Amino acid sequence: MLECRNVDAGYGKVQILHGLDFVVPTGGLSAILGSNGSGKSTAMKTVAGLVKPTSGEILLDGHRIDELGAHSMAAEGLSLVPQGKEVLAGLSVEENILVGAYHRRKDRHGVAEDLEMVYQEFPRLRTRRKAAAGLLSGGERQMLSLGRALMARPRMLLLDEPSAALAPKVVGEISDIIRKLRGRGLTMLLVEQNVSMALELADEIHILREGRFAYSRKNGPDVDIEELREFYLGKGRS
Amino acid sequence: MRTNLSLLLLLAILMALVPSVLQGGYFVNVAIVVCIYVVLAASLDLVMGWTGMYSFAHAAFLGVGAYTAAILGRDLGTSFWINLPAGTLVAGLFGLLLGLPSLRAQGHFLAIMTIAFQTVVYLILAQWTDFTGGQYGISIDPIEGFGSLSAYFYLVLGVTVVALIVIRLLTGSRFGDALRAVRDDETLARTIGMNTNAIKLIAFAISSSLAGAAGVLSAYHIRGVTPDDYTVMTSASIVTMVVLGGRGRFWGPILGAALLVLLPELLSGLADYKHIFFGALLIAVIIVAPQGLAGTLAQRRAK
Amino acid sequence: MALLPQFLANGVVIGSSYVLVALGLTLIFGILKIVNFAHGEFYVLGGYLAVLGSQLLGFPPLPALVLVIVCMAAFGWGVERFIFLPIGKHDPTNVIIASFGLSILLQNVFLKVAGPEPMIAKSGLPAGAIRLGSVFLTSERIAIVAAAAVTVTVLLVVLRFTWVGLSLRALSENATVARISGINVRRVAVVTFMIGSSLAGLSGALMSSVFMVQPGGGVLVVMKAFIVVVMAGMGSIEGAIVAGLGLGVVEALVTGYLGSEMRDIIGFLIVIAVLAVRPQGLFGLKTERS
Amino acid sequence: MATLFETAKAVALGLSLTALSAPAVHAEQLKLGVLLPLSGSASLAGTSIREGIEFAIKTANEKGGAFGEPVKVFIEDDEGNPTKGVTAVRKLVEQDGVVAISGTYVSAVAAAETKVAREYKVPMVSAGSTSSAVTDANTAGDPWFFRAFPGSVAQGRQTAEDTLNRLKAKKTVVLFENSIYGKSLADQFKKDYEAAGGKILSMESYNPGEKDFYSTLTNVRAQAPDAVYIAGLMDSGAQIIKQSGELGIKIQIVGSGSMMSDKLIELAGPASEGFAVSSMFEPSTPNKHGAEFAKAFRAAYGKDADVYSALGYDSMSTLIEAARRAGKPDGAAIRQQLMKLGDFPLVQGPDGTTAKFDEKGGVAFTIGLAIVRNGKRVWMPFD
Repeated sequence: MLECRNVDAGYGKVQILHGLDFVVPTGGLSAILGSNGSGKSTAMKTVAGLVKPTSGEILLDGHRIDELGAHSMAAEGLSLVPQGKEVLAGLSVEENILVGAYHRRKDRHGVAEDLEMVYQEFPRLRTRRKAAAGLLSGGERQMLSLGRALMARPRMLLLDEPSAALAPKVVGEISDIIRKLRGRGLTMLLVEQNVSMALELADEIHILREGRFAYSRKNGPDVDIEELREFYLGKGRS
Repeated sequence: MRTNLSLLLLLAILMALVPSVLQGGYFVNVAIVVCIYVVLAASLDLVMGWTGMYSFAHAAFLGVGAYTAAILGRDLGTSFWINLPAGTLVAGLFGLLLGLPSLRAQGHFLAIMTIAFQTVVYLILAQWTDFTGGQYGISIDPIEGFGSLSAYFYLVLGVTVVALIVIRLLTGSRFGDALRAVRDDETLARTIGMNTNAIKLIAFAISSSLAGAAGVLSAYHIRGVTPDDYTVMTSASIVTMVVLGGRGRFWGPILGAALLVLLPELLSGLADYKHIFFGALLIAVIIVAPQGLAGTLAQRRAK
Repeated sequence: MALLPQFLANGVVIGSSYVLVALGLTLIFGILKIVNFAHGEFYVLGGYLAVLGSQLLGFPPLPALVLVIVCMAAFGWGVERFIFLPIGKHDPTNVIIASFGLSILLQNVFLKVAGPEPMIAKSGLPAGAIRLGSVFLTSERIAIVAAAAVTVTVLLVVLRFTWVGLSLRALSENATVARISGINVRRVAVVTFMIGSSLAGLSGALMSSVFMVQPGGGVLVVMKAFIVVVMAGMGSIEGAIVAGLGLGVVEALVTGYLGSEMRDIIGFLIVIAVLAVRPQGLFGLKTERS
Repeated sequence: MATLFETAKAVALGLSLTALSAPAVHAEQLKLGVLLPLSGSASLAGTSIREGIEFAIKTANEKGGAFGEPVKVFIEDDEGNPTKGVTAVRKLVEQDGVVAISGTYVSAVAAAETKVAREYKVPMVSAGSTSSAVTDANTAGDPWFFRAFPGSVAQGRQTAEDTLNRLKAKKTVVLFENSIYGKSLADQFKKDYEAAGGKILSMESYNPGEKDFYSTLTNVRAQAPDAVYIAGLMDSGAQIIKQSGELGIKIQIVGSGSMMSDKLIELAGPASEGFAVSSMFEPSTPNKHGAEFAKAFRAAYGKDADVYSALGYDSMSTLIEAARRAGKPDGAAIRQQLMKLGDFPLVQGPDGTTAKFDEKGGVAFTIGLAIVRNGKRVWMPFD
């Protein structure tokens, strides 16, 4: 479904990503692991259209999306779920959810239906729908971001460190939700620092180091966790 | 750093030749105004460029310095040599006063507070007639021994060079590092144990005291003070000089001040259209050289 | 105390004019983070367009206002496209300096084209004093209060209950979230600027029949509008209403009871005091910054 | 935008001036400087004064200029700012080689400029600055700054007497612009009005550019004076008159010298009825020389001359006349002749007014009273 072909990207003159190359098949869940500064959040921004690749191509279902710009991605069926702190703090919870449906605002009926669906999925958001999003807890904000992304009726979700700065119990809840959404056929790309979460959810695991994939392998019982940790920490061979 | 200072001295020597090479008071007069604005812009840059705080109140300190000199001269009959340090000191104290809100407000909010401060100072100068002379202002006698324009120019040039050396030494020292630390990440600066409040206050105090010195110089230049020289428009022009020249760089504000004083003189041939042209030029330079002229030049050289 | 009702009425009228002028400024300020120093000249341009429409072309009041709004929207588009877009996000002070340049440019273009003498627009409203008890007003002054109320209501409804409003507010909160939600930030910026300059022009047009239009008339206006916007909290419409009316009433009372010398001093001292206590403004949300 | 046309005309006039003075660079050519605020808030006055000055040059050059050459003029915009003004004086004298200056309008700026001009031995003739403080700073018998019309002392005194005696107002409220111009007139008015037995109920200042006077006027109404005296510029004056009408204040309003114009009547509307100004010039002046000027000005510019154009005209013509009499382009010589110009007629003042400068550089003549009647300016003759 999503294909990155030899993508370079960076900010200004600083190149961060070097020849990123991977595929996420329809219905699949790929994880990109990496420590701070490895370039994983740049990778996510590049796929989401927030950063323009300097070379290479990004394709969704076979056609190029790397020149569209971030605001067109929702209409393409690609929704980014940013880290929990990225909410519209001064707007109400409901407005935060609704804004996700911006590109299909003419479909009044469908939007109302989806809003109800999100509230059923996340009952806690319903109870706080009038509150300013800035007042929510970290877990609630993460759910809010997920809810907003779902309002776009995406075919694919880009999850940017959903476990960041959350308590272990909340991380478990988020994992459950991700699993459930996957069950409905959503394709996903997950960027994480949390290795065990990635191992638990992903079909395929990539480890990013200094802007290059140092490790790419199918996830399964035969993955050597020790080896993986070594790559993650930068000791392994590439 | 050494090249900067030797370049400065070279420039000062070149400037010192102005009266003898370019015969006539007009050029000397323009050179004096350039010097005064160089001190103003360079001192504002301590706060704006180095510490990252907006201030639209620099002309208020210019005024405080000028009025201190004028009032002391009128009431106590003190000479320039007492009035210059006094004006510097009093302006510095006012700077501490304005520094206080900067401990809380930031960005646009600080900018508005400084505009408010500037306006209050202006209104006091204009309306406290018994003390400031109100709209009539106060007249000032020439300095003994510096009655001629070129003699006064050498005095102004001397003060300017001293002020610039002070600024250069400060920004090149550990204090300069502290200013930059506050600008780049105040929270971080605080976590590593810097007293950011004290740093900001000192920056404001030094910056405004230098503006006060410039005020004394300008008062003796015009031979008097009237409130309309110290409005928010003057402040905005000084900010423009700093931004146009390039913030946080030694040569930036100097370049900006020289350019903005000289430009209207060069443009006077355009007569009625000079302000329209000036406004358009300002916009164009900001678009073409967003980091200021000095910043853009440095970048070109780095390429 | 017998004069109090008149002072209050004066304060409400002037305060409403502050609110009107501040609306456009606070939108552009709050959503695009652009400090438009030339807002006062936009206001003056609106006044001149009203004179053009009502005097020279002989339009009735409403078509003249439509002319002002259309022209100002187009003007705002041009300014955004050719000045603020090229400057981009480099630095807020650059934006201030550029708009300062624009302000000088416009003032002197006005001086050149329209001349230094003041002009006055025809409102088409009945002239002469209206007496309400001990309070004297004119229909034009009452129209300012009404226009401010209508404009504020329309603006609040648009912002709260429409998709355009949601997109504007989303952008003012977080550009990244707005973009990934499918909002075209470029288009919103243009729309915001067009609305903001129309509002400036509209207030200038309305005020041009009560006060006069002069090339330098925008300087004091923009100062007052900035005070209102900052006291209110960036982008807060509700705050602008409170701060604008509050400033107008305080000024009227100070002028009435202490004399007009004290008015501006006290106005600015209040600004300093408010910001010293609440640096984010009266209605500004103190949100965390990452 | 009628002014577009006027601007075009002024430009055309300016061009013809330049064309006339094309055969430039001659040692004996008379070069004069003009300093005026042509941008900024004082440009309203500056632009009008410039028209009078340019008309004086045109008239002089049509009559052969000076020393057999057309008079050449250099105009600098001092923006109403002392720092700019001081630089501009040096530029005029050194770069352009002017030997005398007509300027400037803002009194504080004129004071700063004349200090410098004097060092160059360049005399200045006020182009509208009213404050007597500037001429008072002259050494008696040795003036370098001249004013071809009565300063704030005489203007304030005349207005005080007229308000009390001719307009029969015993109690007056004073509103003045917070500038040297407004304050010097207001202070003088108070002094003479009280000395003559009138009562000042209150003095209140306003900032230049102020637009809303409702609260101030509400207080004025409560004090129930016989008259309000406004010392300020035309734009604020028009606002005050208009708003007084809206507040139902029906009392005599008296303005300062520069306020009377058709524009004011247009801006203030019906409320301007009865508005009075102690004026030094009106197009309907009984001064024969002045009436000729008014007629010629109207023919050239297509509009009536006002106080500003009249004083600009007088300022420049006295300078040119003094230079002609001096016989050479020399500042000190021109100044000597200025001091002996007692027979040279002025367009301002009553018939027979001449440029008889006193030892402080001022001129004294009786100031008349102009009143708005039926929407027209009516001239109450000098008495």
